[in-house]
Amino acid sequence: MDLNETSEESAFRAEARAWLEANVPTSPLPSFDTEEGFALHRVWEKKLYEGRWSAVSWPVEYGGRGADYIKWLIFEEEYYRAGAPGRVNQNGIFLLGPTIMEVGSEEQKEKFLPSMASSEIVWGQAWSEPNAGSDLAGIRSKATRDGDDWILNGQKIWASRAVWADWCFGIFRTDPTADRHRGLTFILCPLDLPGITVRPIAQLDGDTGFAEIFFDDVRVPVANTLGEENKGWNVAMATAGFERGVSLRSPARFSEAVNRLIHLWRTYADPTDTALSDAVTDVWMQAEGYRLHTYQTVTGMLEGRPIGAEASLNKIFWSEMDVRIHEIALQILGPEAERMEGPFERWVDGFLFSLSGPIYAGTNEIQRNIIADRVLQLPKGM
Amino acid sequence: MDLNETSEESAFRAEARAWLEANVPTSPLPSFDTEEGFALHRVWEKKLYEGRWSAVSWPVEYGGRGADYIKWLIFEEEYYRAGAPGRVNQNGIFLLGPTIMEVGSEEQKEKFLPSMASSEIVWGQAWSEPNAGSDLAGIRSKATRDGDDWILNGQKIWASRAVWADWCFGIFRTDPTADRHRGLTFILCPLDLPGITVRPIAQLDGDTGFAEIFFDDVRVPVANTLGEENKGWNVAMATAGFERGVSLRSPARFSEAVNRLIHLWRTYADPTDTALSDAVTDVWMQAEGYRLHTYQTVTGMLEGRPIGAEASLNKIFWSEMDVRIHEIALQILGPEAERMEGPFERWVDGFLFSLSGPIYAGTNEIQRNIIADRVLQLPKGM
Amino acid sequence: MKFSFTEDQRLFASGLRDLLANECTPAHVREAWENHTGHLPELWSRLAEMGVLSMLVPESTGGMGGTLLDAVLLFQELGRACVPGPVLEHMAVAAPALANTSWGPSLVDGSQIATLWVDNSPYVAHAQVADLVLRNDAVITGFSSTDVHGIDGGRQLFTIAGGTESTASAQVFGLAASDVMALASAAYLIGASERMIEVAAEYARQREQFGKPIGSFQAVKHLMSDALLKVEFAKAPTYRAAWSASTGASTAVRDISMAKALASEAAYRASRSTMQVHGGIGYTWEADLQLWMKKSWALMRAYGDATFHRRRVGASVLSK
Amino acid sequence: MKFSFTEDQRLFASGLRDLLANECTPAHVREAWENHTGHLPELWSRLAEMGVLSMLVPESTGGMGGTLLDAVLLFQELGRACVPGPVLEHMAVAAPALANTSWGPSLVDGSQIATLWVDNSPYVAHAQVADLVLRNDAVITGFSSTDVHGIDGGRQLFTIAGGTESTASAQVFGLAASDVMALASAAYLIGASERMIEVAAEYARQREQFGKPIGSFQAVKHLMSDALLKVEFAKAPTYRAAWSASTGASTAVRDISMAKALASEAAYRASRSTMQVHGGIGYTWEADLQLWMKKSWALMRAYGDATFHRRRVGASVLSK
Repeated sequence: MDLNETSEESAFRAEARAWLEANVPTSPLPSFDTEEGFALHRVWEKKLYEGRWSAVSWPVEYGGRGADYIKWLIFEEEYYRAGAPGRVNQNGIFLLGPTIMEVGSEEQKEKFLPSMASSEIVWGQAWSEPNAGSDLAGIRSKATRDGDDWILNGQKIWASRAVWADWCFGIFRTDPTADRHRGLTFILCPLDLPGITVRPIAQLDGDTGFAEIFFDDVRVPVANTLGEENKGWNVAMATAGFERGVSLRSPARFSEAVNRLIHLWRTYADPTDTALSDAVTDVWMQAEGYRLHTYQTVTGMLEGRPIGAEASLNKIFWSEMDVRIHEIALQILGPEAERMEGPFERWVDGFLFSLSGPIYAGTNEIQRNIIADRVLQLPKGM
Repeated sequence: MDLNETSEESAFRAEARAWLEANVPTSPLPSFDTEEGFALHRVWEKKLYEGRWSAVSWPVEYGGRGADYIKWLIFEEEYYRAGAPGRVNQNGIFLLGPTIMEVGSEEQKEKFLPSMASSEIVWGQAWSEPNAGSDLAGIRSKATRDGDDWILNGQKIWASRAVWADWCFGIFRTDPTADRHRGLTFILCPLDLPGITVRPIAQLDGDTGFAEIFFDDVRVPVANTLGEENKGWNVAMATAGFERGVSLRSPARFSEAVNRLIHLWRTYADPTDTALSDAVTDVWMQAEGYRLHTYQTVTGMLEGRPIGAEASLNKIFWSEMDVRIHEIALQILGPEAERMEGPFERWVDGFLFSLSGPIYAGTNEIQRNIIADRVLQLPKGM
Repeated sequence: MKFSFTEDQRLFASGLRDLLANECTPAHVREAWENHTGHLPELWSRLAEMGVLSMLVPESTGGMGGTLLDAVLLFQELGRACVPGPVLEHMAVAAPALANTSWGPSLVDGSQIATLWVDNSPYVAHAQVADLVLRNDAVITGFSSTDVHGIDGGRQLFTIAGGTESTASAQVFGLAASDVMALASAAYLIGASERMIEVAAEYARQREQFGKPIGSFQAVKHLMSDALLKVEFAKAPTYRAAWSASTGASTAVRDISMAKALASEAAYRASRSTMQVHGGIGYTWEADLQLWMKKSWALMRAYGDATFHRRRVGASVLSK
Repeated sequence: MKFSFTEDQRLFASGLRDLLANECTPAHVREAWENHTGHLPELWSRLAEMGVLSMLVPESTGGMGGTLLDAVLLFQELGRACVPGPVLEHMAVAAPALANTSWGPSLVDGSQIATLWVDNSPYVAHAQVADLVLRNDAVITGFSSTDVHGIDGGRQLFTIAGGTESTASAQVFGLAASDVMALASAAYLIGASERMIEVAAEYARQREQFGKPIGSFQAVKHLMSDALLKVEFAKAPTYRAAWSASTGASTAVRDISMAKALASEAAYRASRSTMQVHGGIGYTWEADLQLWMKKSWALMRAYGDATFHRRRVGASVLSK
């Protein structure tokens, strides 16, 4: 164990910090769930790409730096420290990209990865369906083979970024006779094809970060299949594992939020109120614990130990921590916590956003089942 | 609504207070889960009986005062206020007694109630079995008819007070062909009969408040059946409803514990530590809320509204409150919380005892299911 | 000692529930949100006609002459229906406090609308639709208001400026306006919580995953049972607070604080649990659940949050 | 940056686990409880032979020359097995602190037993079996001890009186004895928590109710998953604290406090959840679970409870 940075790591951190200080927009961009904000975030992603910072852990040939996970964590720390914009192409760069590298063909890598790294193509996610939320195996949208094409029909929901994105990825039922997890195929699909209708879903805060996507005889080449036909579940689960494991919420996000909370506490709270200072200390410890746990996981990955159900532990931990951080902030804010707009709007908006954490990417209830079944080896009971 | 006492209620309170002040032992009795303590508690019960305070809510003819539930609550408040001994015959007076009054024959009432009120007969409970804990329907102990007798065979566990008690009551399978809740019969049985072996179970604190009871061809008259043959489940559930509803844990118990906690806090805690004072205030509000909720329930019962799943709400509420009260006390006690004996032993012992609350009389998990199914009308899902 | 409501009290509440079931559906509440007034004039008239707005105004000045104990079940019904606009402020404080002034008659018949500015907040809820704002010591009229975008569309939030002030008192039944509002909000939050739980239970009965209604899963059952538990154990304290306030009990302020602390926490828990039961749908603008959730998040902080009220209870019961 | 243990560190820990699996079964622990010494002389000799007792003693004075980072997995293994007696006090503080004194050799080979009196507690754990008691500033020998009936039979509790004092320092690696013990206890509590969860999981796989193993019910699954979660997220902070302590990092005391706060709360949660999973059996003297539960309830308070340590972390991270 050596928790000091190597000189190489320190140099990497310094380089990232310098670049970010020089390039991060001085005032926050509008939400990427608006048309204007989406476009500005794409511009920012392009700038990141030009600096080779958009996908630091990717191989150099696809636009990355071949940084290991430790460096990825360092980059994330610097990124949040700099207050840089949200990552509009997160679905692509952190979720789909690694999956393509794992199971994609050489052609697919060539075609999709560089345009993803540069955010020329921004990706939306299309997994859930109205009757397949927590139970993804209940997928009904189907892809029917017609020569060299798939004909897609059905409906997806909770498709993040899909309102303004260029392409989406999702799983479709290709073998209607196979049950549940079998007979699904992972397919990539442009969002501007005939037969596609995207209906934005307004969230709690009124923004449209999600959409429904309706597929009505949408034709895409079979070459857009990722991984094996009828093995889409395994491909999706590989992605979901990575999503829930490390990259979905990097520790830096919460460390940064807790730092802002401590600043809020110092500015507005009664320092002698131990109930409140204990609460702030608790979330500081949680964010720090999450950071340390992630470094431990990532070292394990580098040493060849696969991440397993840790993904589920992480998901529960960060999502509940995120809610708690914002609850405390709102308590400190008092009457200001009732305003959607104003000087503290980021906290109120962050609170609303945090509430989606325990629900999406597999509800925390599902994650607890997974931990019980896989880690604790309790008997299945659904 | 009138939360002031009537003059009759005030007079009743004054009478109880005066009697208790004159009669409550000046130093605490030894635990009633020891032979000596059991005997001394029986003496105390006899004294209560002589003062007509052992079963205030029972009809006068059986040794009570015909007090309504409000008066019962008032009596309990005075009882705990006076620091009077634990009720060694609680299983009889609060659980079995009301059941006998509801479903027993006249002969049974004559035979069992006065001797119960006077604690000439102290009752143990014999419901659970090794394979029927939360799932009472899994009862395997059986009663086989032989002329005018039942022959009892099998094993009971978690029989409270059974180590020193005179009689016990329990349910036995009388129709082996009937499934689960059917074919059970409620039977009363002396504990000194041939074929009965009582094996004390040492609890966490080393005391033996529970026992296993082994029945080996034990012969009891069929006249000892309470309620209808093969309807023992309904009889037991009536008892369980009352137990969980109001009488198992009267509000006064917790109000008194919280008062002691506040005293502890005033004596030993840092009054500026809001985390701690908030915690103490919280349990004060809980005890007060439980008291008010009980007055509301009891008024409802007096006005003819039956108690239903409120029993389950109460059970969860008081058991979690009890744990919390003791957690806070132990936190205040610091190093003293590690001593089983000493000036603060009541708190440490009370902590251990509180941990049984969420488990016994139906685990809180089972109670949550009951609330979900009966109050919230959610679909069954076991 | 008797802890129950009279037949009359229950009947009035159930009459109000019937009215609101028709006149204040979620669609109506959304209408109030979407027209950016946070107010339903039609419903306001019905509430005036029924005597809800004047429940606490003495009969001698044209009101119903009710006590806070008579009103507490009404506050709860208003919460069940998520009634938008300054109804609590108007009925619980402004109308009775100003009954003997020249504003009295128009507040009793609802032809003028009052709101309050008695909290420590820099903001005034409902100012835009209000003809007058009652402060602890004054009535303000003719002010201008600026929308500061409150989270609850049924409780729009403003800063106000200008206007004319006239001396007045916001005391009701010898209680400070903020205490009366804490009691009214507590009861309203209980009604809102009950409704969130009902809505989520209904959803859990219908929604299937893994081939079963999600309400059949223990995780969902227990989430909802725990939410219900907190609401059920906030009720009796709230009714007791109403009784204490009605009878001038010396513990009235403590009892109100206990009610507001418990109801605020129960409502927050209910909002979290019912949203979790809803899953993704609960996170959308379309789901009606948001109406009650956002109301809860606003009212749990208004007129003193749980911490403020818990500390007041603590100051009362721990000292000596 | 590298957050993992070396092969050697892991091998030593797994060797200790193997030893304890045979020499410190629950039956052994009960033996120590029931003979009222809270100590297992046989096991003590094995731990001395293996080098556990002298792990932190410099090689120059006959020890293994390990760091707290080398020892942290051993503390955890000791907790898994619920090892009774003053092993933490002896190995983590007394042996290294007194290595250069005349007591050194007998502490290294375990022929004399040391315990500590460095807490704010009026009580001294393990005093009866100890040849010497190390205070912050002195070694006490020849004292008499009075049993005050500690809750944990493997950590018997005494007051001591009389005896002879000689000046000594209880510092280890520049850290106060209570801080070293906080770290050791944190790791021990993590091991104990892991074991409680394993024992309860095993029980939940076997025990049937309603015709199914209780581990198949979501309520049980979630209770246990939440307990595991707290333990898992206390581990990395505890290992980090050991690293900070070993490298003399300026944050060492803060990091130790964070570890002790998190491990204490994780152990308490684990004790509550696993007892609930056990049902009535968990409330008995017969169930082995009580060995770890009572150890947890004792150690979670010893050497600073969660509140004490949280406040120390707070003082460090909130100030400025």
